[in-house]
Order: sequence, then C-alpha cells, then structure tokens
Amino acid sequence: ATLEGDQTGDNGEVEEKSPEEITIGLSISTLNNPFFGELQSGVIEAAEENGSTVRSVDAQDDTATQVNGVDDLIQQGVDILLINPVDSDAITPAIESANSAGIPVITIDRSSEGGDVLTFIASDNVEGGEMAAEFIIEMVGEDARVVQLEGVPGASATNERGEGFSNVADERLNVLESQSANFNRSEGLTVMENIIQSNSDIDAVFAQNDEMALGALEALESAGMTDVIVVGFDGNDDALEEIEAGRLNATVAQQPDEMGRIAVEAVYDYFSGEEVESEIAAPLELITNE
Amino acid sequence: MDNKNTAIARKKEKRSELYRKLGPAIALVVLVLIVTVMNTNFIQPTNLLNLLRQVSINALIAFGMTFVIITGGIDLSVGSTLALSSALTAGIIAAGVPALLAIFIGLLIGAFLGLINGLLITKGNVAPFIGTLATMTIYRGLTLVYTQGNPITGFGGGFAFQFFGRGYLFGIPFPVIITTIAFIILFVVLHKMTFGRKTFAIGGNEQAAYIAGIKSDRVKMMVYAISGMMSALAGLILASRLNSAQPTAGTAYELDAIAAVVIGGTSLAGGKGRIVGTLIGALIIGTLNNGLNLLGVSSFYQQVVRGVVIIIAVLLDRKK
Amino acid sequence: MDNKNTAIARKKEKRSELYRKLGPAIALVVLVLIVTVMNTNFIQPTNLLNLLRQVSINALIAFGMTFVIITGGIDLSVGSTLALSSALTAGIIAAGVPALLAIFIGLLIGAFLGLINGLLITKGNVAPFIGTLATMTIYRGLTLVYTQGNPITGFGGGFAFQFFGRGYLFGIPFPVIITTIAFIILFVVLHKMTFGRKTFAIGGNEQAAYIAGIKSDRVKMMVYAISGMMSALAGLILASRLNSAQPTAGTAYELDAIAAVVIGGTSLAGGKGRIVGTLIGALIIGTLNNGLNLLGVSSFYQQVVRGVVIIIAVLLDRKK
Amino acid sequence: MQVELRGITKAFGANQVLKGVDLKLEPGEVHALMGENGAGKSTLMNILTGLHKQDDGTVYINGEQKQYANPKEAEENGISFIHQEMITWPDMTVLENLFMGKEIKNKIGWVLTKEMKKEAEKVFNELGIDISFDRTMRTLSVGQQQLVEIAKTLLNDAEVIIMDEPTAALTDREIKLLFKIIRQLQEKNVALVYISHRMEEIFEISDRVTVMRDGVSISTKATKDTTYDEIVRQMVGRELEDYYPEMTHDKGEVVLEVKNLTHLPHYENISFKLHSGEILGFSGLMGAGRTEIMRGIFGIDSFEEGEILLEGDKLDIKTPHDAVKKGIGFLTENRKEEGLILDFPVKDNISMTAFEEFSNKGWIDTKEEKEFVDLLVKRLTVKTASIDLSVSALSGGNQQKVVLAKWIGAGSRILILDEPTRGVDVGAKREIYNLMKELAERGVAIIMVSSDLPEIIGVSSRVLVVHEGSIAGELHRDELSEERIMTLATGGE
Ligand SMILES: Nc1ncnc2c1ncn2[C@@H]1O[C@H](COP(=O)(O)OP(=O)(O)OP(=O)(O)O)[C@@H](O)[C@H]1O
Ligand SMILES: Nc1ncnc2c1ncn2[C@@H]1O[C@H](COP(=O)(O)OP(=O)(O)OP(=O)(O)O)[C@@H](O)[C@H]1O
Ligand SMILES: O[C@@H]1[C@H](O)[C@H](O)CO[C@H]1O
Ligand SMILES: [Mg+2]
Ligand SMILES: [Mg+2]
Repeated sequence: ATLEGDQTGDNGEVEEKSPEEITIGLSISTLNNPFFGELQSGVIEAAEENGSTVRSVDAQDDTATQVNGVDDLIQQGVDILLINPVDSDAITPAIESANSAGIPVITIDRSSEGGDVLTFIASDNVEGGEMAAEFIIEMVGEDARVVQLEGVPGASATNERGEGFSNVADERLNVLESQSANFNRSEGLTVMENIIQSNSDIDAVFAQNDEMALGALEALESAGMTDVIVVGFDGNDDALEEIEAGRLNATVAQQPDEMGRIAVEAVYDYFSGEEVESEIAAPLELITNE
Repeated sequence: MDNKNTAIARKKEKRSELYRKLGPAIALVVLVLIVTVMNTNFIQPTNLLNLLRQVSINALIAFGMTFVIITGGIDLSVGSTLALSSALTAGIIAAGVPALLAIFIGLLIGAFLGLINGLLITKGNVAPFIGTLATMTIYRGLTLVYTQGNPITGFGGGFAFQFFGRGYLFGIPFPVIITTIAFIILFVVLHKMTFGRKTFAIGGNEQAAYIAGIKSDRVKMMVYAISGMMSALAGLILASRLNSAQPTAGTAYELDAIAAVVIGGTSLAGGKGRIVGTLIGALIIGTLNNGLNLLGVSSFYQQVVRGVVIIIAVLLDRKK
Repeated sequence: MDNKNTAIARKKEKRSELYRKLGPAIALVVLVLIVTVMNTNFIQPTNLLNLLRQVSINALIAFGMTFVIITGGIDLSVGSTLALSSALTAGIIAAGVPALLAIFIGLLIGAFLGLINGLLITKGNVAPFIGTLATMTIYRGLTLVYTQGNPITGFGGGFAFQFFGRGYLFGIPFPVIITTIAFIILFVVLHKMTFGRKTFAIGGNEQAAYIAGIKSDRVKMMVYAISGMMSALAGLILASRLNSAQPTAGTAYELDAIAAVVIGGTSLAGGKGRIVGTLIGALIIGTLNNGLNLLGVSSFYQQVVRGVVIIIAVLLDRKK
Repeated sequence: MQVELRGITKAFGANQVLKGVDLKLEPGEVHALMGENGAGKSTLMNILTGLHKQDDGTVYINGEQKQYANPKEAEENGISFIHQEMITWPDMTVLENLFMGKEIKNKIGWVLTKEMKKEAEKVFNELGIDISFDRTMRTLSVGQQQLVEIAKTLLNDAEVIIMDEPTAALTDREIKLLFKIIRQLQEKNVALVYISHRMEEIFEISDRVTVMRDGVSISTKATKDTTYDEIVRQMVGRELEDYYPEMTHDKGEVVLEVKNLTHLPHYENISFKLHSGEILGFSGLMGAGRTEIMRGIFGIDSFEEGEILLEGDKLDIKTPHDAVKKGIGFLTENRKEEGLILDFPVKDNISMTAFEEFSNKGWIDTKEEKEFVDLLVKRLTVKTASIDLSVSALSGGNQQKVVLAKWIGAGSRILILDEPTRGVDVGAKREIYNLMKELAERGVAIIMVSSDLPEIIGVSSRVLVVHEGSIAGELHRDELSEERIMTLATGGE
C-alpha cells in the first residue's frame, strides 16, 4: 500500500531545453470568466512567439475537475505545469502528483497551500482590497457609508480582497452591508437593487470584481443614484470603458495577460538553468477616471 | 343515490379545487406579510416595482416551462437557451441590424433552439429530461464558443434595445409590462384556446390524445418552441438590463423556473396545471430572494431558507 | 398463429434485449477506439488507471442514483449531500476522532441526509424532483453555514484518511478498489436479493407492489439512504484526494450521475435498469472527459461534444 | 376454509358504496358474485383481503372474527385474489412476477432462482401452461398474462381464490382450461368467488349466485334454482326485455373498402366492404389479429401492403388525425389506456375530438362547448352528476358511453368499436346496443369487433370471421350461429 506522491521523481539537475522543445501544460480555473481567458491568452501568445506548445485544460471552477485535468496533462507528458488553482488547498494533491512525476509547477493568480511550487505569480489581493478602501476614503472621506459586494464565498480572491478591505474599512469606513454576488454581473445587479431598498443613503460601493461592479452600476443608475462611488477589481475591458465614460469611478486593475507572460518567462528561465524567484508579484494598478 | 353521491363528490372536488387554486396565493400573502412586518421597506412602491422587475426574468421562463410540464415533459435547457439566444442577438445588433428586428430574430432563435428539443423528444424519442440535459450542455458550449467566453458589450442597439430591459412606461418598468403581456397571451393560449386543450390532453394521456386525432408530436414541438422563445425573451431583457450578453447568463435558471411552476400547483406528472399558479410561484420565489436580502440574511442561510420554503409551499399544496 | 406470433415477438424481444444490454458497451468500445487512434497515450496503463480513478466519484454516485431511478424517483441532492457529509466528516476528524471511525460516521451522515429525502418523498408525498431540489439547496446552504464558506483543510486523519482517496493497493488506486467493491455489493443487492426485486417492483407498478405486500415507503427510504451514502462515500474520497473538504464540492454532479444512469440503459420512468449499464455509462462519460483533454479539445467545444455524445448514446439505445 | 362477511359497509368519501353486504362462502363451492358496474363487487373483495378497511361489519373465517391488515397477510392465510385490473410488472420476467413479494430466499435475502423455478414448474405443469419463465410479462398476450396470474395463486396453496372477471381477456381455449382448473380446485375443497359480467359463464361454472344492488346483497341462491332473467332483474332492479334491440339492417352505399391489407405477422390480405347503416361484426379468437387490422385502418400502426378506399377515393391515412378528419372513429378495446383521460372531466374527454365544432380560429367558445357536450351527454344518457366530474368517477358502462359520445361528437360516419361492452354490465350493454342501432339507422357504418359470441350474433348485420390474421369467412345474418362462427374461427370450413 502506497500513497500517491510517495514516490518522488528524479530531482536532479534541470535538463536544459530550448523553447521549441517545451510543452507547457496549463490548467485554468474557469474560462467562463474573461479574466482567466486573458490569462490563458497571455500564456499562449508568449509561448507561441517562442515556438513552444501549450496544452490547456479548463476546470470549470470545480476542484475535482481540476485535479483530473492536471492528471490528464501529466499523462500527456508535458514538461512543465502552469496551474491557476480553483482553490488553494484543494490543488495541493495535484501539485504533489506533478512533483512525484518530476514535473515542475508554477501557480498563477492563486497560490497552493502545499507541494513544491517553482514560483507563484499573482497580484496581491489583500493589498488590492486596501487600495480600494483607501480610494473610497480619498473620494468621500472617513466614515463614508459603504456597501461591499463579495465574490464567490470561499474563493481565495474573495477572502483576501475582503481581508484587505476590512483592514482599512473596519476603522475608517461605515460598512452598511456586505453580501455575496458570486463574482457575477446579473447577481451584482439584483443584490444591489435589493440593498438599495433598505439603504437609500449610500456613498460608495466596493465590488470585489468588475463584473459585479458593472451590475451594481446598472442598479444604482436605474435608482437614480448616480453620485455613488463605485470601485471594481480586475480592470477588464468593460470596466475600463465605463471608467472612460465616467460611470465607474475606479478599478483595481490586475493584468492577467501579463501574469501569463510572466509565467512563460519563468518557464524559459527555468529551462535555461536560471534561478527563478519563489514569488513574482504581478503589477496591480488603481485606474480611475482622473 | 348515485346522483346524491356524485353531487357530494362534486362539491368536494370543487372545494379541494379551490384550495388547490388558493394554496399558493395564500402562501404568497403570508410571505409578504412576514417580510413586511420585519422590514417595512419591503412594501414601498419602489421596492415592489423593483421586485416585479426582478421576478420578470424567472416568470417568463417559468411561463414557457408551465406548458412543457403540463405535457409531462421538462426543459432543463432554458438557461443555456437564454444565454445562446442573447449572445447571438447581441452579435446581430453589433453587426448593425436594427434593434427591433434583432429582438425579433432573437426570439426566433430561442424558438428554434426549443424546436430542436422538441424534435429530439418527439422524433428522437429521447426522454425530455435527458434530451434537454444534453442540449443544456450543447447550447452553453456553443455560447462559449461563439463569445470565446467573453461577455459581449457595447454592441449598441440604441434606445430601443436599452428600453427593452431598462425602460419605464407610466412609471412601470418595461420588463414588467412585457411579462404582463406575455402572461395574458399565454394564459389565453393555455386556457382559452384549443392549443391549450391539446397541451393538457397530451399530458393527461398521450396515447388517448393521439388516438383522438391530436397531433401530439406537433403540439409538443410547439410547446418546447414556446419555452425556448420565452427563455430568449428573458435573455434579451437580461442583456438589455446588464447592457451586455453574458456567456454564463442563466446558469441554473431551470431550477428556479421549475420550482415556480411546481409551487404554483402544476403537477410534474403532466395534465394538470395553471399559469396563474406559476406567476404566483415566481412571485413567491422573488419575494423570498428580495425579502431575504432586505432582511440582511447571509447568503448561506438564504439557501437554507429558500429550500425550506419550497418544501413548505409544496406540502401546503398537498394538504388540499 | 398465436404461437407463431409470440415466437416472433419473443425473438424480437431477445434481440432488442441484447441490443439494450450491449448498446452502451458497444458505444464505450467505439469511443475507446476512436480516442486511442487519435492519441495512443490514452491506452497506456497509467492513463487507464488515472481514468478509472477519475471515474470512481461519478460512478459511486451513479450507482446510488440507479436504485433511486429504478424506483421511478430522482435525487438531485447528491452533490450537496457529498459536500455536507464530507465537510462534517472533516470537522469530526479535526475534532480528533480517528479516521476510520470518522469515515464510518461520514457514511452514516450521508445515509441520514438521504433518509430525509426519502421521508419527504414518502411521508410528505412530495415529488422526488422537487423534494430533492429543495434539499439540494438546503444541504448546500448548511455546508456553507458550517464551513463559513471556507474549505476545511489540514484536518489530519493521518495515513488512513489519506490512503482513502490517494492510496494504491497492488498498483491500483484505492478509490478504484472501493468502487469495485461497492459495485459488487450493489450489483448483488439489486439483482440477486429480494431488496432489489422490491426496488424494481415499486418502479414498475407501485400500486401492485403494495398489494404484493411490499412496504414501498420503507424500500424507498432505504433507496434514498443508499444514494446519500454513496454520495458521502464519493465525497470522502474527494476530500481525501483534494486533501480538503470544499464547500462547493459536487456542484452539478447530479447531472453527470443521471447521465451515466440513463446512458447505461436505465429508464427514467422506473422499473427497468441495470447497474452494469450505469458503470458503463460512467466509463463513457469519464472516457469522454479524459479523451477530450488528451486530444486537447478546447473546453468550450468539450461541452458541445459531451452533449452530442449523450444524445447519440441514448439514441443508439432507443434503436433497439 | 369457511368465509363469512356480515353487514359490511364502506364509503369512499361521500360515496356510500356498500351499505350492509352479507356473503357466505363454503369450502369447495364456486360462488358467483353479480352486480352492475360500480355495485361494489371488487370493493367487497378488497375488504375481505385487507386492501380496504370496512367502515362497519365483520369478517369471519371459520367462525372466528378476522381482519387482515393487508393483501399479503390474507394471502399468507390462504386467501388469494386475482384482481380485475391485472397486477403485473410488464418489464419483469414471468418468474419474478410469480414470486413477487414472496421470493424463495436464503437467510441473507439472496433470491434462490433454481428453487423458484422448480416450484413454478410444478404449477405450470398442473395447469398445462407452456411459457418460458425468463420472458418479460410485456411480451405475453393478455390471456397468457392472466394464466400467469392464476398460476400465482396456486403457488400459495390457497384455500379461497377470488377471481374478478378472469375471462375478460381469455381465449375460448383458455377459458375451457380455466374452468377445468376451477373444477380441480373444487375437488381439493378450495372455495372460489367468481365475478363476471358474462352471464352464460355463471350458469356453466357456479354453484351459487349472490346478487348485489345499491350497496346491499339482494339474494343468494343455488344457480340451478335461478334463471338468467331473474339475475338480470335483480341486478338492474327492473325487467329487461329484448336484450338485443330489433335491428332494421338496411344497408346503404359502400362507404369503406379495404383491399388486400397486409401487415405481417399480424394479418394478411384483408379485404372487405363496409356499407353505411350496417353493423359489420368481426369475430374470431382472441389474438386472431382483429385489433391489429383496426389499428392499421385507423393509422395507429402502418401496414405493408393494401389500400383503403373511402367512398371510392383512395385514402391516405398515416396517423389517427387523418382518420378522424375523414370521419372515422375508433373506440379502442382498453378505454383506460387509449380511450379516456381518466383525471379529466367528462366535458374535456368528449370535446377532445371536435374542437372545430365550438371554436373559431383556435378560440374556444366555452358556452358553445358546454351546449355541445350537454347535448351528447343527454343523447347517450351518460349518467353523471355534471359534465365537470372527472370520468374516473363514472361506472364502466358510463365511461364507455363517454368514449362513444366523443366519436359521435367528432361526426364519425364510420365507427370502429373494439370490444365495446367488455367489462360492462348487462344494463349498460343494452343501452350501448340501442345506441348502435340508432346510429346505424342514421346511416353510420359500424364495425364491431367482439369476442362475445351472443353479442356478435345479436347485433351484427353481417359477420367476418378472422382466423390467424386472415378472413376465414363471411356469414350473413341468417347464417349466424355460434357453431358456424367457432368452426371458422378455429380454422374449420
Ligand atoms: N379507491 C377508491 N376510491 C374511491 N372510490 C372508489 C375506490 N374504489 C372504488 N370506488 C368506487 O366504489 C364504487 C364501487 O366500485 P367497485 O370497483 O367495487 O365496483 P364493481 O362492482 O367491482 O364494478 P365493475 O363491475 O365495474 O368492476 C364505484 O363507484 C367506484 O367508483
Ligand atoms: N403486448 C403484446 N406483445 C406482444 N404480442 C402481442 C401483444 N398484444 C397482442 N399481441 C399479439 O398480437 C397478435 C394480435 O393481437 P390482437 O390484439 O390484434 O388480436 P385480436 O384478434 O384483436 O384479439 P383481442 O380480441 O384479444 O384484441 C396476437 O397474436 C397477440 O398474441
Ligand atoms: O482574480 C480573479 C478575478 O478577480 C475574477 O474576477 C474572479 O476570480 C479571481 O481569482
Ligand atoms: Mg370490479
Ligand atoms: Mg382485440
């Protein structure tokens, strides 16, 4: 009787490879969210420019599907795995089985709690939450009345952005309501509509991603509450357009395609025998209409 | 004696019929009272209009689902149909087709997707559950393929398209008006026209209906087409409201729609049902969602409460 | 002529029976051949073991679902039952209960959750679809409440618990061994024991079953309990494999399980079915998922293909 | 075993079905239980066997008060019941059906198939039944299914056997076999309750007759001391003369001509002409293929060869819809599965075929509909408290009238009636014959498929006898006799 991950693969010297020889396995948490679509394009474009092959699987936001998908990639004999975990804890065994198959792993956007990871590339979500809170204070002052729209319950992005936001907001803002709209635009709309019914006096809204922010925007607009400050997270195209148009006030922009590119760079560094840092921060930027 | 007995039986039947009709309505009134007592904001006209607008999406889908369920079928593909038809419509509008024409085409797309379900079920002889389960996956996949997983936004459509989901007429949200019109039309079709009679007959005893000369395949195909069209209509309203067509829109909407139909007293076994009940069912679910938000119940508990209320509503209905 | 006719009818039946039995198996073989031709990695022993391990979760749930569907019911709550029972088990282990005992308790929790479904359906007289739809929401909500929406990790359980989902015995993944054992037991129960007979009898003609002295309520409650227990078993394997109990685990798993059952030739109308078919159905779905990944088909197209294959499999089955 | 029911009363809701019924059953007797549809015969037997519980009254077994909790318990105590609506599992095998709920098993509940087969073999041999145990019930003819049901009771070593219309679906040969078995059982001192609407059987097989009417048992007499007319009078509560109405039998033009219709293996080379105003009987053994022919004509099943002419024009019927449009109506042999929507009101059942009559461009005029249905209900004297009552609440005969009303309402000029009086009581039968007469006189062409020989002879203008899927001969009114028909039906000349 043995456990998967017990037998460790050859952990010797890295066999140097040129980009053309490398097959990258990519496991994305869900392609239904454009954010990750961009992340995937970042990886594919960077890899193709250099002649590498990418095989990608989509976990459709399900942890078990992701583990299966990673197994399938291992079966295909990929040289390296780029994993964007659905969940930081549940990905551990998959990373361990990659470890035992001797395949190096890089995680993107969300970290892994266990297993050996070459490097982790992400924006600092806690910091992003703090940035959003600071921006709101800057715009409407301390003790402003704020509503937070949370992401998918339990997702690390939800927890971390929430954590960062409360770090600042608990002391300096008046948080009226904090409800989940599942990172989803239409739920952002209805949840915001309902919150408006019992809180007509709102100064600002922090949505943990742009999709929800855009939904909330529609709700506020149809209630005639156009002067409420709305801050999103991600910096996706729709959000940037709305900022341009002056409807959305700000977004904490991540650069998913950049994350993808950085990951591919790290792959090449690794296979040419260079040292790879254990964490690489992807740039995070507050974009406003100023 | 025969006459006396049947007269009594008839009275009894009438009474239980009355309960059956009023059961869901009473549940709704009780629910409204409870929520109002706990938060008077609920009963404000603005919230009620808001509530109605929110309900309209589910109500429209559930109206179509009522027809399907009365024939003894089920349509799990409504959410995916909603997504695919609104994505395609957004694409059509972006390609420069005038909004009204595009909306019309969008509804036809929905009806066409429904027709495919109908064909699978009648000509292919596939069980409705499994046939629409398959198309649910297929239509969702096609939506993702078409949109590449990205929402379609800024496709335009001008005032006409924006008004569709976001407009007001005499102070009433336009989606509410659309839902009202759809309700009236479908009510008439189901309860006042021969088509509705045939729908019921098929659900009551398909074999007997067929032998009586009713073209059951044709009626069923129509019924699934109606369901598809209603889903498309809901999808267009949603796209207009969100100002974008979302590839993942409508996920799991089939469950809310089926719940509305069943809470409204329509039997999953077919042959028995009322579209008024479905409207009430949709209002119950909507009130619940809206009310729980208003009362600030955490979203985790909301799910528990929602499930419990569905059970209570159905149990009350059983108690004739 | 009576004899001639019945002889022909009988031959026909035998033949259609054979097709019915072999249909899914043939579909599986064809699928395997196609995938192998396109990517020979597929047929590698390591991949096949990998495939079997992937299939085990869905297969276990689908085994339980087979019983439920044979009685003419359905269990939509399996995914939520999986999540709730594994979260509670993780909690129990974290509280220091030894892993084996905790696993046992976990299975009982699953059975208990299934029993609640059974009670609603028999004593409450709620349609299975709507009853388990409600508990699906309730159990999910309770899971979220219990976990606060966070995955439970690092709960320990030592080697025993880890072995449950990640161990190997004679080179075979332990989940595959569990699934094999569960299959054998349930096969015997369904096809060789009186309990199985009763299960079929209820689905075939419930009124008649009552007259034959079968306590249909009790059998049904047992059947839903089996379904709950199988979901819990799948959940524990999953939790062990993922080294964490996820509050959102198992979402939409009911659909894959139902698809496996129906592809395997069990009728949604009840009274007819085979658990071997379900195993083959689960293998078809698993091969499809694994194969499409191996072939590098984009996930959007995968959904389309999966839906199309379900339809083809069911249509083949219809063609007697 | 001696069974006595005393003062049994039972109401379903407000429907007081039994108001004090007495019945005494002696070992070794065949006791016929007679009464109109809905008289409560089946209900009474369900009370005896524990499916229903009486409101009042007592069951005595061998002189002791006894109340069975459920049918299983009654069966275990030696009382078996062959139900009117057969209790089968169509998708399960003969063996599984035989032993349902009483499988032979070992301690852990493992089913012992070999042992069960051995037991069943014995009973099948005794009955002279030759059906494979592994066939699914669905593939058996109704008669064969009925035999399996009978075999099931013999497995129990029953001391009392209740047969509720056992012959409704049996062939003549099978009926003979059944009677032989009954005699054998009698010799073993088994008591039988025999329920049937076929009067001639009663006189052939029973020792005593009990008649029920209006919820009470009217009389119990030795069969040899009573007469056909007396039983009928007691059942319906008045004198019924002229069992079959006087028919005029005026033939009109040929309306339907069937040429060489073939659908193997069911029927081959079927040709006949149907005239307006005639009642064309179709006789034959059960399973001869008569129903199949009618289904072919009506477009339910397709046929391989042949053609159908309506008033000289070739007809192209692919579905029942086409047939209905051409003025053909089809009352099927199983009204519950194919004729009625049981949960639906009388109104909806009748109006289903005739929407054009009261609708305009798909709009239903409910007032017109009501008038339309009321008229038909009155014309056919359907006994119902209201047209809004669901048909399941009507007696069998009245249900059958609803199906007839449906086809008359559809304006059918050609009516195919398949076993129109199966399971219908004497009184209602007579009313149905009267209706047929009236329709024929108005020029409607009627085909009547029936396995009831006296009825075929009593009503038909002309009879076609079907044997093994072919027409074995045609008999005119004046040549009709049971012997002639049976000779043709069994392949003789
Ligand atoms: N379970 C039930 N619930 C309500 N009413 C019932 C039930 N069973 C029978 N009845 C009613 O009781 C009456 C007697 O029915 P029963 O079946 O005993 O008649 P029957 O004499 O056997 O008639 P038939 O000759 O048509 O078989 C009918 O009016 C019937 O509708
Ligand atoms: N469910 C069935 N499955 C298989 N064979 C059947 C079934 N029903 C009838 N048959 C067969 O089809 C043939 C024709 O039956 P059909 O019902 O047409 O005969 P029929 O002359 O109308 O007799 P009946 O008076 O019983 O209706 C018979 O040989 C019969 O055994
Ligand atoms: O960072 C991403 C994005 O914000 C997305 O919108 C939801 O998932 C998070 O992990
Ligand atoms: Mg009866
Ligand atoms: Mg027949």
